Amino acid sequence: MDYAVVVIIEVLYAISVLALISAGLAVIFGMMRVINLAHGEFLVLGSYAAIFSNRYGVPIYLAILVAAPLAGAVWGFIVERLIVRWLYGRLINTMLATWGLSLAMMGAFVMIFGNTQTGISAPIAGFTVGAYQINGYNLFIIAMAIVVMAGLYAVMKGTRAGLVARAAMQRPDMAQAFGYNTSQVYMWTFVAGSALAGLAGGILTPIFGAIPSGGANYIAKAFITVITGGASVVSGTLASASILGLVYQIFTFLSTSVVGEIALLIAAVVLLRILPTGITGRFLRNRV
Amino acid sequence: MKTGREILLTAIVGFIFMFALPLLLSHYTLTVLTAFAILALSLGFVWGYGGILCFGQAAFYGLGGYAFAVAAINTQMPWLGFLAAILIPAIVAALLGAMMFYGRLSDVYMAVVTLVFTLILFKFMNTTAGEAYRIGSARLGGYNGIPGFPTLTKPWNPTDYLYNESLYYFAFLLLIALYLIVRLILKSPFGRALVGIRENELRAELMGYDVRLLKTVAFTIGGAIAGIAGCIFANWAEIITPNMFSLGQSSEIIIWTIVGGAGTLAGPIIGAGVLGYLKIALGENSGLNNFFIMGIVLIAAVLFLPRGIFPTVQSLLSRVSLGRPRQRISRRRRSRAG
Amino acid sequence: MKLSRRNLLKGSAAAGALAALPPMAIADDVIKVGSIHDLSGIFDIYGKPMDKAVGLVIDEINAGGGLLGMKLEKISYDTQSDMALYTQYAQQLTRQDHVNVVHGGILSASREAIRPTLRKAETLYFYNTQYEGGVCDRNIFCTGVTPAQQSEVLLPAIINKWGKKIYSLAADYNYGQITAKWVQHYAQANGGEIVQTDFFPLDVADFGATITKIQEAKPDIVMSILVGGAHMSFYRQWAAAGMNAKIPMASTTLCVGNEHRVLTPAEGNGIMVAYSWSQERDTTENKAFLEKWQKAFGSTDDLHELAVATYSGMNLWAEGVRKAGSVDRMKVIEALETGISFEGPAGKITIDPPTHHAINDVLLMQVEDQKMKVLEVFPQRPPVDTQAVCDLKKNPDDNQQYEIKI
Amino acid sequence: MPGNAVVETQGLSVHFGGVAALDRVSVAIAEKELRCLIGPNGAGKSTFFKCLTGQLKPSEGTVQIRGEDTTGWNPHEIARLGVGIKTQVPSVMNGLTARENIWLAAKRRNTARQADRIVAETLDRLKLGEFAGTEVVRLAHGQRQLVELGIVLAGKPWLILLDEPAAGLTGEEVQRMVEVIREMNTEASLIIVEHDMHFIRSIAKIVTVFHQGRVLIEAPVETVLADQKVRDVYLGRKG
Repeated sequence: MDYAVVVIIEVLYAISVLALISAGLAVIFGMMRVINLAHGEFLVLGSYAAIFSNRYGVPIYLAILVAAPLAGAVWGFIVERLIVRWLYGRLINTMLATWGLSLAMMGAFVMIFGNTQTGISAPIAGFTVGAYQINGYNLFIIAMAIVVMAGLYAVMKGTRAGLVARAAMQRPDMAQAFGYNTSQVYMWTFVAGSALAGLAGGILTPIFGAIPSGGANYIAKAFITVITGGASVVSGTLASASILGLVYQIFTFLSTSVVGEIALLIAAVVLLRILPTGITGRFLRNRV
Repeated sequence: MKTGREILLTAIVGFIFMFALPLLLSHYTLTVLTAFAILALSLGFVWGYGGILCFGQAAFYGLGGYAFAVAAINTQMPWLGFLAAILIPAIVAALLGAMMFYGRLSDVYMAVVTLVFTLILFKFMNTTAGEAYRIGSARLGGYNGIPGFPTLTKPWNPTDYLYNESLYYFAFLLLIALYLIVRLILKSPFGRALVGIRENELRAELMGYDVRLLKTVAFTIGGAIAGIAGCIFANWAEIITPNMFSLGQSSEIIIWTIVGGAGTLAGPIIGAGVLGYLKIALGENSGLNNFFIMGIVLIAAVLFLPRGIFPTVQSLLSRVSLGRPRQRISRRRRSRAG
Repeated sequence: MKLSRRNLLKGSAAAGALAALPPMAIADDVIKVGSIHDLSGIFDIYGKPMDKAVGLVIDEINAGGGLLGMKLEKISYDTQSDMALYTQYAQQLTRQDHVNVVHGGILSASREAIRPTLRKAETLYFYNTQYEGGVCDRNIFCTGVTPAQQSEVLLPAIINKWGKKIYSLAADYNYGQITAKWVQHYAQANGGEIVQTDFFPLDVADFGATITKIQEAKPDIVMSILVGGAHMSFYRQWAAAGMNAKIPMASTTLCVGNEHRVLTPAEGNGIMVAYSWSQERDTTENKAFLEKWQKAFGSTDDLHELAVATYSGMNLWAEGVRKAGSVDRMKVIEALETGISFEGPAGKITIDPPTHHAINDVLLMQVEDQKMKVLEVFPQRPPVDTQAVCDLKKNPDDNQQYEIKI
Repeated sequence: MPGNAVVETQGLSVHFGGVAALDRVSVAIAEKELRCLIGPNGAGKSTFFKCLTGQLKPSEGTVQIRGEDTTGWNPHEIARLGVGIKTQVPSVMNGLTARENIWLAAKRRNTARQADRIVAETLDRLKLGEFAGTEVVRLAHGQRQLVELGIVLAGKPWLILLDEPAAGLTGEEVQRMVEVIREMNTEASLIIVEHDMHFIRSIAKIVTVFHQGRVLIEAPVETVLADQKVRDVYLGRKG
């Protein structure tokens, strides 16, 4: 029984991690049809921001929840202005340019921080479920995933900014006619997605630490989750994160984490073969 | 007749390069650059002419290397390994291609599937350190890869290994041959139909071309060529590791191709040679990080030279020389793909 | 001729890479030492101090008038953590630079990539890294500590201290696989039991499920043979779950890349390890060495086991050259095969003639406040693992890496 | 009539989500007939067209072409029966020259030498000779329409499906198009989807009018144009 509880928590945790690392990418892809292949490095950037602001005296929760997304947002702004905005509407070219950005950022991390793993300790103590110890921070991650997803839903559905963004993405001409500057909308959407990436990086720091090459692991999973989910930001990400996270964690428990990861990848390919436009391309259409 | 002349001309230019390059660089360095060039040629064909952006060309490259090593160890006949290095990647490419093209996956989804496929191979190969992972008498070796397999020999003398100079000339002759084969393919009705598909898939279908089949065939050819590159690399390095399947390797192939110029055949080859050499040269003095430089190169190429170096230089030259503009199928799709 | 060719080469390299020209070598009145390490990429925390150690010994020897009256020159290449570049640069070192000896290689894969090349080119090779053992080749000397040397010391200590049931976590590659076997061997020899061994590829960073599985197995001890940056997450996640207070841990790999400095005291304290060197070992040689390093590079924070092994390896080679009175490869090998020793920061280190491996002091240590506190010194431990399979006196032409059957 | 039909549909329906874009349409077209499909936007005529070409798979019902059940076939399989298709937005291979475009179409069923001859004929027939070596992307809209027509002709089809061939053409170009279509009709059956009433008046014989996914009326062109229902749904909205 205790074991079942522990496994359920671990499954929820795996789903939450997938949802968190994918959220920023999903916003940018779902709204703008841009795939940011440097997304993984944006997360690592968030991690470094959290670690170093914490080292210089910022309280840990502020470092994770404020400094990290801020770093993501500022960097996202710079990247959008310098690179991405020249490439809108050219999906493949943006992918290539951001892939270059990913390599460059990774190289820059190495030059600045060196090739070591740095990290911060989890601010929450472990707790006991029956005979088992559980990482208390896992629950924080689950909670944050819920907050981020609910927040995204609320912003997209309930606020004017969300409405304008959705309108501008679907009918740029229309939004322009109503007096909204679509270039601005695109920019802020990209910044928002980048901030989410930074936030995810910050939140995950106590678990994974920060390492220059860490982005590759994030982007592969985020990319796969988002594409499998399809174009709907919240429901797509949630649906695919749930399926893939479940598959991953079940196989990890049954065998090893490698089998888990390979099972996740195979599940994604099978899903794409059945549903070539992602889960929300077929079901849950017209959802946010 | 015109084709005949072009073949002759290409071969002559190829031979000039083959004999001129060793004056600049060691045979040893040139061999690996030639392997890279063949690899770039494969993506140049698949992407530049077939319009298939494969993020996982490294998968076939790695499969070629592993197929060679495993077959060579088991049979002790390296030339059977060479054959395996062509066939196995081709078969795998055919299966993967059929799955994608008959499933009608669009651009992005294809990118995901090829990327995931490479990742699976990479992750799997990295877990094969245990003794249980062996094919015949060949241990897969996991992260450390497979060292010490028999390498190619001169066919007329099985104890005389192709090594250093002889390996270089063999590799370069292969490059010339493969370049010519791809040229001929592109001149054939199949090749023209392929370019037609790249330009407008629907139109090609409405003309009666079986787009799914043609793309699968093109993808298979690309896989076979990448496999040959992997085999040359294995013979050069005398060790193969799962790194051949890595994301870094995949990205390098794309960078070579885009910087050199997708939509040409010479462009990717030149891109691979120049950037491959840059990487080796950078190791001789560690100042800037290599990834950093490659990344900047890629961003700059996408932003400022979307057609690649080779086509840009080519059009500049033809403008300057007042010659008749070469009849070249320009690659416009890339800039508006999406 | 050779000179102009080399000039041209370097010139074009420089043009391509905007590099400065390296100092020109003038043939024959210098001894050239090749250094081939990962100075960038994911293994650079290991490679950079190793390369520095090569340079430090060269400076010391040159300051003392050189070797056999000749100056030493260092020719260094950065392999960028890319195995293919090892073969490339090994070729350059032998064919183009004509070095007299090569020190370097970190991962076993990198060593296996260059070992055949150097053997074919008849260039002496020193591999100064802790590794899984078993290499048997007269052209190579391995000065690093091997798993049997560590396990032989570590396992009895932890079994006596903490209990019999051990859960092993190992990096999923050659080193991890073989070390796991040695751990099992010495666990059984000392009355212990391995309840489970899990292998993790080097990029795995999520150990949540594993931590649950470990609790399920209820071991007395967790044995970590984890390697590299991603695996560092394990120690953090272990501590975050509060497990470090419940089940003690030992490791054959933690600290090699100074990981104990990256972990907080709370995360690292109490972990038992065994190596041939510690910053905290209190000997005059060690103190003098630390001072020299401090003076040369400004900080000893980056120093680690492998850099010290490289320092010892360079000195052993220099001893061999002095004894042989020549840099000729066979003469130096024969001189080293007399069982040369070097007294240095890691205590006494002696070449074991039949295996070309090192007889090392092994230190039993415990991580304490980001330091490696020495509990006990086990002097002059022979490389028993390699000794079991390799005898170059009997088979001087042997040339392979044995997988040691236990 | 079904006996000599080249195209016959039975109860053809297409649903998008809950909406029926095409609702149980049964139409038959005879050998050498020139049939026009008209109707306001969203009437279902383009959906119907795409079911014939294989671009859409019908939810229900069947399509037969010369007695062969082609329901659910892929476009290239339908094209291979000898069906020439021109889509609504000019679908040409932009990066290739006009000659290359037409050559690819001709080569599908012929040897290279025959293909070269067919290309020459087609270029001549459409008076495209002077643009033959130009990349299609550089041609004017009307010329691109002609290139696409050339692609269709080069396949020597016995059934031709045209989706809005006159869209965006100048008066003079429309006239040329009408001539070409009449000429084509001597060898092949034609199905034409069109908006342009003048164009329809000048070529049509029998017209099928679509409205809300169904066939409203099917009659000779004069009857249709005089029909009050048609005026209501079509002309009323069109204005």
